[in-house]
Amino acid sequence: MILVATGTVSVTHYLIVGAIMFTAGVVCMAVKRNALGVLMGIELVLNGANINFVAFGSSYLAGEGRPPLGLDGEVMALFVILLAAAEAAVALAITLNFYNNHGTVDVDRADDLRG
Amino acid sequence: MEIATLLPLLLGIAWLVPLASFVAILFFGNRMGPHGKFAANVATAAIGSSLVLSVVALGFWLGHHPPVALSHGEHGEEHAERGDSWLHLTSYAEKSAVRADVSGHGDQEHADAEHHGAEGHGDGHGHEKGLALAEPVAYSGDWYTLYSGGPLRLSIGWYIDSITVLMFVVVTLIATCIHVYAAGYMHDELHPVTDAEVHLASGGPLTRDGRFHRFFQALSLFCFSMLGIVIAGNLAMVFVFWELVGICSWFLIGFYFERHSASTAANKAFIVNRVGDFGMLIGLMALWGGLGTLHFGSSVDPATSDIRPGLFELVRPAAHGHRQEVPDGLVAFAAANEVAGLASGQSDQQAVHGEVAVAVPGWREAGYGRWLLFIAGIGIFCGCVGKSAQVPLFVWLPDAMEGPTPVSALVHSATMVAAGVYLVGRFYPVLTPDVLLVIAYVGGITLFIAATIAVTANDIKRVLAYSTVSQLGYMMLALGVGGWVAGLFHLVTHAFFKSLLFLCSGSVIHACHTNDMRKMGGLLKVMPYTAWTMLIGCLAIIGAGIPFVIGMSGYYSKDAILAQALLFARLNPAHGILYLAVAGGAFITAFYMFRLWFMTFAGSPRDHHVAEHAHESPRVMTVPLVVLAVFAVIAGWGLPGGFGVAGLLEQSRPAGTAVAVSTDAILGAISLPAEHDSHAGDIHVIATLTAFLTAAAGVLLAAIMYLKPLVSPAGLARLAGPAYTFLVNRWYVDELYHAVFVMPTLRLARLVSGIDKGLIDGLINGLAWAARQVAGIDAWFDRTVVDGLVNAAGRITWSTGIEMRRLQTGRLRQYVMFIVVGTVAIFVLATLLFRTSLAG
Amino acid sequence: MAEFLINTVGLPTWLAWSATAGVAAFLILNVIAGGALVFIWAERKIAARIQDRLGPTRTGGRFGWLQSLADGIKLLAKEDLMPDGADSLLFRLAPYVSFCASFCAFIAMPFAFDVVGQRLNVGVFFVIAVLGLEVFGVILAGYASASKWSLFGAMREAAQVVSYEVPLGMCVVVPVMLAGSMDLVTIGEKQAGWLTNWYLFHDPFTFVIFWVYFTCAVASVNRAPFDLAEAESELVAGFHTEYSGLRWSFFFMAEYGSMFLVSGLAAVLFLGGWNGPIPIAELAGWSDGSAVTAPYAVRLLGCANLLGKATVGVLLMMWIRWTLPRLRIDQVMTTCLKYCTPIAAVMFAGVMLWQLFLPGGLVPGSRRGAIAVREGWLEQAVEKPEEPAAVPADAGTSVSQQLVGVAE
Amino acid sequence: MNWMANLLFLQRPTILPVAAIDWHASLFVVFALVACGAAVMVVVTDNVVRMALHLVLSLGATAGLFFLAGAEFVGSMQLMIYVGGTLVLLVFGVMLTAQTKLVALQTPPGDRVIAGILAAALLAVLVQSAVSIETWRRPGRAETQPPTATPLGMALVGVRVDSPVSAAESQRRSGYLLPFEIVSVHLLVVLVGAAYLARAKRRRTPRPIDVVASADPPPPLPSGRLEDRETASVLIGSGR
Repeated sequence: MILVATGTVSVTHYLIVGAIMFTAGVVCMAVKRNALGVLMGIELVLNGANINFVAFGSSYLAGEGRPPLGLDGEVMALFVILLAAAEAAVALAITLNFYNNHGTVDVDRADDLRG
Repeated sequence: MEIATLLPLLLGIAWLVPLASFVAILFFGNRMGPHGKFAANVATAAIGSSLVLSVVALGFWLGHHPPVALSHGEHGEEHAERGDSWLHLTSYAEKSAVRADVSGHGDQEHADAEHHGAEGHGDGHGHEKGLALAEPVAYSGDWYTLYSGGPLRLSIGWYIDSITVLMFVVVTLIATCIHVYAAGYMHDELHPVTDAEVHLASGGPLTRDGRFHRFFQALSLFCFSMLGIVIAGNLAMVFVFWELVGICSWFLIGFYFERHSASTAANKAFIVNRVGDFGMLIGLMALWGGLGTLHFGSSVDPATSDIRPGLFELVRPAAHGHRQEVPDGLVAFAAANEVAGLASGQSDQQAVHGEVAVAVPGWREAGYGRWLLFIAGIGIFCGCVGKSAQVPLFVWLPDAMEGPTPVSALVHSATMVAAGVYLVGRFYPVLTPDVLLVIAYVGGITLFIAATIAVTANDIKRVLAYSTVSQLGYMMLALGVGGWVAGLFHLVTHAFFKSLLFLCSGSVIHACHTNDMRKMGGLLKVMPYTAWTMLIGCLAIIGAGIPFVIGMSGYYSKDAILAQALLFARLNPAHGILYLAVAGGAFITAFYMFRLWFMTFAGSPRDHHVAEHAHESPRVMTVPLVVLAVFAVIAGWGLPGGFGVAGLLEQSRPAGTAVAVSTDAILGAISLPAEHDSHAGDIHVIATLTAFLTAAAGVLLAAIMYLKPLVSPAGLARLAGPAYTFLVNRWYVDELYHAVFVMPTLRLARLVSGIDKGLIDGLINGLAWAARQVAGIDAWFDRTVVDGLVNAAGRITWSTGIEMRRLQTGRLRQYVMFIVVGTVAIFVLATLLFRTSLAG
Repeated sequence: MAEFLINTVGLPTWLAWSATAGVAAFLILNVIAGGALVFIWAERKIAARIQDRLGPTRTGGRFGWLQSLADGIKLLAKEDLMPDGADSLLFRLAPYVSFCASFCAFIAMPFAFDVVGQRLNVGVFFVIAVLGLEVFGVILAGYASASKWSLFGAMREAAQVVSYEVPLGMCVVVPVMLAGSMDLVTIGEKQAGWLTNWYLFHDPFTFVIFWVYFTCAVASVNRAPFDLAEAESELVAGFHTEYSGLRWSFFFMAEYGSMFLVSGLAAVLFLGGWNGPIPIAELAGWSDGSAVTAPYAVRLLGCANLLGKATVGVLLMMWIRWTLPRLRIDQVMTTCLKYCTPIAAVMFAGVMLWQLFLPGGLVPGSRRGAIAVREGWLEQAVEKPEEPAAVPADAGTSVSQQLVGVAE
Repeated sequence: MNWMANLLFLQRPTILPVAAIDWHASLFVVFALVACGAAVMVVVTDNVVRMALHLVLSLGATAGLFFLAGAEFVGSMQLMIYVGGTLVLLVFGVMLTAQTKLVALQTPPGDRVIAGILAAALLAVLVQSAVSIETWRRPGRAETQPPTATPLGMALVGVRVDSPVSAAESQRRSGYLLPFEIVSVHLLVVLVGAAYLARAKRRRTPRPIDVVASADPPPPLPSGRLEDRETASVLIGSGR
């Protein structure tokens, strides 16, 4: 609400949001036993990163002068999204395969290669 | 198309077609029909097409250069008409020159044009000197230059004159007949063959796959090489194809290589030929070193497009009326020391060349280089001795009969052995009179020895082989005594009837499955075609005919040879023996040929087992017999206007050999007669009569001994005693060679191998032993020290790995936590310890 | 209108804006709801005619034109059942997700020059994207209502929609490329004039791709013959088997809403949007075709135009539904991956080349589209290095105002 | 007449002065709260399907943030690809593998605690570094920026038209054509690979490794196909 009062959004705010999402994603990866949960964690992490990119890229948020990244930020964000899609597809395929072979999606069971 | 370009094209294709069929059969032979049956068709088609092409070429040749009427008239008239007849020739030469001039597109034709032009002019000079000389019409040129550096140049080229065209026709014609014949003769090879003459260790006979297609593959290659020799434009090319022919004959003689006799025969033929080729190489080197060219005719240097005179031009320069002389190159070569003397202290090359050029005539007078030319000639002749089985290298030919009969017919009677004679004929202008004398003697000795051996031989093919040798001797002798046309004429006719004879014998062997004449007899009724055609062959080879009227082909050629020999003997009485050799040879020839025929066909069967097996050969074999028989009869005839073999040959008589020359050569004074003089009435008559009588006597003797046995051969043999055994053992030539050459070689080899085994092997073994000791030490070091280190490293790695694997729990979430810990740690370290903030 | 409220009525600005937004939302909502009523009725009549029946005849006098309304009331009155074992939260949530998605999509949908909830300069993709959200509702419904039929329906829906978004996107890109902008309004304006200016008739490739688009659109709103999500004959009623009453009607509205939406999108992208086949307004001299100065009548005309075209599209869908049999799932996939996608790709390339070699099109004097825009940007980027790039003509409005739209 | 039309037609107003309420800030707060809240919900929920739902919310809100930051194209792409594509895939996978005992896999509380501590540390580090830079804390100038969609598109095909430069320089700057191509090829490869990995294998008997891996006897192995009967049974199980 302070923000609403002062009415100025800065890059930092975005960064903080990104940080929270990032952390949430990491925790998600670390906690979930369901492989798909891990995947969702990854998505969260990527989005956290994306927010930072966009924030640095937006000339709207930047103070006086050019935004640090300019258009590059958005392009990066775009590529991240695309690659995230690819990653999701492959990861899902792997998960299904794992499910077909082991009858579970519990990542703790996926330790055939443990030392 | 211009003849100057047309002829090389036609003959070149005719030359290459067999190569194509060879390659085709080489790669796809066994896939051609069942058991490669159609390889025969391929090869035959190839050689047949070459035949067609050659005939076409001959037609073109006759169209452009109609031959000259040879005048067999009186001496006087002949002298009277000689001039204008030669004017004829000259005019032809000039015409050809003009033609070639007109045809001047492309360097090569141009070169021809220049060449002929030059000859034409030189010829003009000849007229003024009153020494009217015929110009042979010849086209020469190069297809492809292999190597050219400085004065030296190697190339694939052609030298085409009437002999070339004629030989093409003859070779391809005979080869075609023999291909057809062989298709029938070799049909056993279509199926697995049981070779009774090979005894395996297991005792039983050998059974092997048929080699039908391989046979025709070798035949095609042979045709290609033979035609290559004929068309060759320079000595190097001749030599290459010379060796190729040798290889083919090796293949073909050793066709039944499982038989010990066959393989040894093949090797013998090859090795003996190498001996001759060694001499040939010497000759080549002499020419190459001295003259820097091996081309027969003048040619154009592609690099600097100037005309380079060929051997013929060099040895018999047109400028000097084609009188034979030692070329400058050889003179300078021989006078190397003098040249060095001139060159010493001189820096300017041009000047040296000038002085040498000035000095050369003097040296030539002084006789420099005559030996070189002599050696060159002798060397080349050595090659011919080997190839056409002259004394002392004739021993391989009879053994070569181990090959299949068509091979004997084609390779070892009609064509390959003829190559030697052909080369002598081709190389004739360069041969000095004393070389010719040597040739004549070699020929004479050969023909006599071979004939005598043939008398006692019982193997039908060997008889023919020895007769071949002696006929070749005839040719050589003819060439040697100056009968250029006579020699080559006999070459052509002999090619026909000898191939005919061989094919007949082949068909006999095919019928009787044996070579031994003593087992034959009375085959006349069983196989009439073979018998009659063979009779024609015999008549042809003994030169039968109605004197002065008409005769078989042999009649003409043999008469010519006799006449020439007689003339020679008259001019230089010292060498009269040559004539006796010829005459005696004719007698013996007649004797053994008819001995052969009578023993084979006449009388009653001696061996019933053979007789009842005997049968007439299939059509595919008899038809070639008939064809060849026809040619054996008519080959010698000449149509009015000289349309005949002799006329054709006359066309390309080497320039300047038509006149009598008398020199005092290295071997004493010789006077070579002009061949035309041998047509003089008296000589002609005497020669003809001699030939007829000797032949008749021979036939008669054979008849009384073998047809109506008034005189028993055995008794005669007992009477002759040692002479007979001497002949039966073939003059002990093989034994002689074995003692003189083979044994010493073997002994030397044994000695060398002894040294090798004892000394060198000992040395090497010692070294090896030492090396092994060192290696032992090495190995110990390796095992203990190096391996120790490596194993230690391995063990350490292993144990660490064992420890580390505990870390890899395979729990994904743990890994994530590790990552987080790492990140945080880095941040904290960076910010706190190093007092910097990673974030900007 | 905001000014009107601010100046004359004197409301505080934020209130004025909220009010304006509310009005806009209300209008759009009514368009959908009313549309849905009409269409449901129309569908029943059309189905009846195609099946040689009469369909509803009684309710509301003739033609049974009040039938849908009556049904609506009945649905409101119905009890909302929820199977036990269902995931109650998701079960409740699902219909609203669907409905909101198809409703939000209308925000960027222009009805005339500037009769548009919120003009976005990525309008096309916004619409497609938001429409893509609708599938979530379906999936959640399928999962939540603990029935294998529903789950099957949901799965099929998911597979189908996800795969059909690919060719759909390709088809949509074509007009974007021609117009050089993703702003629907710009795209519409570029087709002003006679019907030869419609992108449908721009070149043969666009003509083909229009039909591809239509197919994919039908599939992405899973209407027959692509309605595997609710295949009465196989799965009882697919993903809404367990639904009843109001929630069920929300699904229905969402479906008709999105049908209308894709038809409208087709109209804007290919059929000249609010520009009639004959530029009556320009001919009559009411407007010079430019957005700002035109009287409202012209805008009304435009709205009528667009609604008409969209309606035609919807009717066409109905016709298809009652004509063609349903496809099997594998056939659906085949249609998408083996036919639509490659054709779309090829046509895309074709249009590109056409633009390259015949920028003027076959009809002389027509628009130059993307090339003009690109050149504009280029010279602005190169020639005036110092001052920051100015907003080009067809750029969107202030971000803060876009947010009004996004917020609804 | 006029006012009727006025009612009927939404007048598009000109740029508005910064009003009493700053829409941007307030909307940012809304979206940020939704995004973060949903993200946290994703972490704390155990039910996979609900996680997916929250994820959708979170990502949608992120898209909103992108809009706020003026990246409309990225925003709509986020909606289209992420929400419309990727997440649908995820949910798809969730449903394929949804068995009662898999839907909610309990995590040992110990892990949760450790993860929480680590998360706190990480968050602290990130926030600290976000706040530490002064220039980032400066308020953004709330002026409209040119729409970035077209420049983005052109940058992707190799022409940079943003941040004006001299003609010569604009020749040199090559944009993102190459990365664009690489990404597209990469996507293709991924598609093929995924299709290969996920294709249905019908192995009826569990491999020994499975028996080892799972204490309880493995369930009948379903395959990835829709029409498969096992899948049906599994899915029924998911409901109950």
